[in-house]
Amino acid sequence: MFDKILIANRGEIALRILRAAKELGIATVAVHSTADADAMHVRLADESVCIGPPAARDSYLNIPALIAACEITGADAVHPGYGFLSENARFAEVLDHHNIAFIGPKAEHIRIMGDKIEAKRTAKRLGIPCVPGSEGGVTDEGEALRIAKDIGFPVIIKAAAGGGGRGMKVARTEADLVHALQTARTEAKAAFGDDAVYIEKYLEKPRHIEIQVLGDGKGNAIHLGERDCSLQRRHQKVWEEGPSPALNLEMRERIGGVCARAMQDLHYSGAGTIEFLYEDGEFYFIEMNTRIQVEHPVTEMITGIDLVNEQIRIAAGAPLSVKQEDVRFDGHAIECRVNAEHPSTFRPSPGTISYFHTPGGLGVRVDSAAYQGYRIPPHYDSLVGKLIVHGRTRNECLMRLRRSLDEFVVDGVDTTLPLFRTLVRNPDIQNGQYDIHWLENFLKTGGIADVDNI
Amino acid sequence: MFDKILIANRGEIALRILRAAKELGIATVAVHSTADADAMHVRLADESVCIGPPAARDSYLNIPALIAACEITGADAVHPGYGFLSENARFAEVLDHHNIAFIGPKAEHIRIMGDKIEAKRTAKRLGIPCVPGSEGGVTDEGEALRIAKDIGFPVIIKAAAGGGGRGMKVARTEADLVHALQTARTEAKAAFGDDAVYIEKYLEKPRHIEIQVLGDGKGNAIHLGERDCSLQRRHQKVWEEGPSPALNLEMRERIGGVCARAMQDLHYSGAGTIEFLYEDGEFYFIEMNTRIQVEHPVTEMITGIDLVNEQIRIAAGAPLSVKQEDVRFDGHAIECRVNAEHPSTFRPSPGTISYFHTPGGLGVRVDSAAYQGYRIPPHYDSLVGKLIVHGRTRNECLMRLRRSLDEFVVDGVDTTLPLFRTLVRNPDIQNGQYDIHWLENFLKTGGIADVDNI
Amino acid sequence: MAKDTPFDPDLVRELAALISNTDLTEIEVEKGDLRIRVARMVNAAPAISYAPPVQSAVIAPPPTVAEAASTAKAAAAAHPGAVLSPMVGTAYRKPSPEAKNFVEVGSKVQVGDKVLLVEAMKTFNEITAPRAGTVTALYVEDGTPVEYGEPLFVIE
Amino acid sequence: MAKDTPFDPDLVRELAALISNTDLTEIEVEKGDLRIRVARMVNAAPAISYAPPVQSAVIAPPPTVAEAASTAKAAAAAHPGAVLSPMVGTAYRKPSPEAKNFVEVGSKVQVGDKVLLVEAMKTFNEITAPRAGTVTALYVEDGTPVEYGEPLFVIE
Repeated sequence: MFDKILIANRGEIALRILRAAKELGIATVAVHSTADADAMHVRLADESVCIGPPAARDSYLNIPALIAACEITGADAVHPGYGFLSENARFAEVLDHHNIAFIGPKAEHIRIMGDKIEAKRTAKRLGIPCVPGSEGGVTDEGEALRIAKDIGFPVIIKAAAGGGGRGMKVARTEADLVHALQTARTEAKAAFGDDAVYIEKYLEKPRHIEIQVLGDGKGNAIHLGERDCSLQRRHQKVWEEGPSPALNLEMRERIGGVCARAMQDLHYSGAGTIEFLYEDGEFYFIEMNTRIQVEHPVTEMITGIDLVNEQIRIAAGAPLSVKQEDVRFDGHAIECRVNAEHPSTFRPSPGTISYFHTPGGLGVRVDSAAYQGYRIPPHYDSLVGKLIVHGRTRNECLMRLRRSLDEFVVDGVDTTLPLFRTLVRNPDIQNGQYDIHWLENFLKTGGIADVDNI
Repeated sequence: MFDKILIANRGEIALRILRAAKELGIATVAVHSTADADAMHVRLADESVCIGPPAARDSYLNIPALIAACEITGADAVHPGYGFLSENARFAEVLDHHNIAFIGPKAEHIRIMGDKIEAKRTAKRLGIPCVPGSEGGVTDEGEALRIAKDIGFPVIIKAAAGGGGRGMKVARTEADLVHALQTARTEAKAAFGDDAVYIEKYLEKPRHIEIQVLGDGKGNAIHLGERDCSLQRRHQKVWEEGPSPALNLEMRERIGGVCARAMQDLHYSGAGTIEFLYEDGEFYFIEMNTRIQVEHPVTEMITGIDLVNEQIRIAAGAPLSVKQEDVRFDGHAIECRVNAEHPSTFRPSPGTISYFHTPGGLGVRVDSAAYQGYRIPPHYDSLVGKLIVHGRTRNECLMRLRRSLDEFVVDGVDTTLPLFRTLVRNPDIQNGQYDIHWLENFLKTGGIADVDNI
Repeated sequence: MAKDTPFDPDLVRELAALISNTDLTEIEVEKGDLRIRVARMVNAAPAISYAPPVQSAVIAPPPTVAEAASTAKAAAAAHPGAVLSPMVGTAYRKPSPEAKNFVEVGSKVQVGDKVLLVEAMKTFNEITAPRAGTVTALYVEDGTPVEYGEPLFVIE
Repeated sequence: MAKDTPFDPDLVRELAALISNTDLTEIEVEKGDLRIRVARMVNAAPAISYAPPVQSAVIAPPPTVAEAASTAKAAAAAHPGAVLSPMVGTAYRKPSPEAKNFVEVGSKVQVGDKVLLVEAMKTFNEITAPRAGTVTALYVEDGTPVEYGEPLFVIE
């Protein structure tokens, strides 16, 4: 096992990693920018090193500074958290070059999954379902119709040369298709000088469902079920839960099995997440994240497996602590990302937390690096903390979440707590009936306009 | 289900009950003395009623005030918590007379278990193992020897008329017995004018192990395993854990089965705890508590069952939510009772909490009614909060407890946190090798003398 | 001021007045070989004060059972002539539904005169005048709930 | 205002207004032989001050990598002549183990003179004198770790 882990991150995930390391009896080094000298994980770490000024490129993204910090503290492993250098293959290679373990997958896998085209090609090869469509550009009407029938309507027609929405048309019927194809090709020709188009399955109301995987890098890999992260605003996840209200046991086992086998084939090492769009019982690969995710506690709460602990153990060469058949899904968990933002305008609200009181009791977990008197610096993301609640059923979980949200006090800055107090009382949310457009529509139609009364 | 529950208690258990009620969608009434107007559960309740001055006999023990509070608020049920009126059979009867539900067992069962002699007689009748001994007073040497052999050495000889230690002698061998018997009888004669003595099995290094039970009052009852509460100071539990490091699965099922069957026979209703001394593989009944206990979260953490939720549902006439065969024990949990007391002198330290920061993260639960700025009144017990930690194994639990204790900050008053920081690092505790005398001996031999450096 | 004084105290006083009347914490003036700097520490006073959770809308105190006239009552509790309820229960202003009220605002009372009844568990507890005087305020209606320590009436 | 007053109070007031309406904390004006400097502490205001967890023995800041002379260094960081490390790394006082130190306490230096090297990822970064003067303090030994922003030496 490692002797000393350097935590190459900040905020709640730095504290999360520190906790996992402490529970394994491993010494910790906190690195921080000058803006984060007062951070909770800095106070709790065995050692700390200031690595640069507030700007992330000069501190948390500064590879030479991080390597130097490892060298002067004697750290033998680095946990990159999420964001920053967590999916930077070169960082993993540089660490390897310095004989420091990178707590994450092989550089090769980071690189593959970081490249959109290569990632999709790899997913297909591994048997992970992707959005069906034409292999290349289509100009012939007959071929287009054959492909569309093959895929099933509706389909979307996109300029092969294009991007940015121009030349994109949705066709819901065969009749639609002919017209849409003509329009799309004309627009594509005008815009890009090339009238070849792609035809792809069009998803109208998909959910975002992702599968958590763990691999030991030696061909053993398991899945830990799914998280439903459909509630998003501007592609930022806001509320995540597991199991998904949309999946049943059989579907979970089917897609989970596909993902686990793919990771076995890949000899994937560490924690990863395979993200899908999901509609009408089918999954469509979006991307794979080769790191721990913000919403990982949802999976921890329903499986009892400590994912960061697993990451560390795997990076140190240990086998997976559980076999697929030992993974049990118990109850339901929801995570709310509490941001220092106005709950309806989402304007960031950095500043000093003048009062901080977290909820407690059965089934309630708070992952937060904030404390009373903590000044949220304006340089980084606005995550104040994550409230994760577990219940034996989804309904128990929702009721517990409601009472926990009412106990949570963060004064001095605006937070998104009122948004969650609204969401937990919303019938669509209570019924689990939402897709990736739901939250944007809800906000657009004034769902939380009267926020000052919440 | 009830519409409105009045919480006839204060402190963390009042908040615990409030949380359970909220999660069931039931309105809450907080009652409080003038000293508790600022209590957290008072702030969070739907309604609050001041019922009297600080002295408990005039407020929390004042039955007419509580009944009046129910009547003016329209509460249809009362949860008594622990302590105060929780084991007062008359209170249960008065509530019944006023058509208000008492969330607890039948008055009859409270009364039986509140009477030491009647409780032991009932336990025996129900097949619960008691400390073996002579049925009545013994004066004859031959009979004494026969009984002692039957029980097995060592035995203790107690004056039948006595109490307070006088006339008590321990005999470890047959030879001992004759001498001990003579001395005990002489002392008993001198002290009480009666030389009859009882002979009982003597337990040298027992553990305190208690079984949690739940009954629906209609003949269905289950057990939820044990808690080991051997770490005590002046008969006050300090650290509780489950499962006990001393029991294996077979022993748990045996004693648990005995208790569950006894509660079935009794038609016991609600939550209860059957307390035992345990030594050399045998259990010896001490008493039964007919209420929720301070340490109930230990059981909640390893079974996932919300005991206060069950209490409320049972009192409303619902069946038990789980069958015995569905009860699973998962991992290990430890509870530390954080008191506002000096960690080595145990001098109470009421006052204002000037800084309060609770630990978070995976497997960490805090049940506390304290908050920053809260003034701990001098009138009641000194419990600031309970830290309950869960891990997949006892070792993971201990490591997590260690890191949580290091994150827990309570400034402004003395607390017993440093005691727990010492205990969690002690080899005997780590090995689970302790009995009911361990903590007193540890403290007597200066185990936490150097507390200011912790 | 004597010629040989190295500085002009009036000048410093003027600067002090300036610094007080603005929100500056420091003024430095230099002219020729003269240099004066005045400063003020404004955050010297507060030790540590704590914001209780009551600040937050979420954990505001709940309504008490007798919410209606609560602010008036809160003030009344501090009134030297206020009589507070010795128990929680239901207040009555008359011995039976048909009877007339014991007192009205403006009634003169002697020590020991009945003013109210407070009922708890079917026991009617007499609330009597602790001193002679005039009832100048009555805070409870017939049949309304009262908490322990709640002001019932004022005798002046 | 009298002719012989060394400064114009209206000017100070104007500067005070300026400083209030901007988010500046300091304004300094120099014209001819007149120099006026006004300053304002913006965090002076808050009535509520918070006790950071650092109060507690448990969550005290951890030792930094260069713990040894930490208190002396903390003071040094505020020294106007202090030169702070522009990066985290290992400090060296000489170009090679056999060479002699670039400077010693007492050495006179010119702008641009090498004083130290800080190594990170096998790259040796020269730390040069930003001004001419005398090296009056050196806070690092050869081969010791330094953090970003840590004082390295003082030139006076």
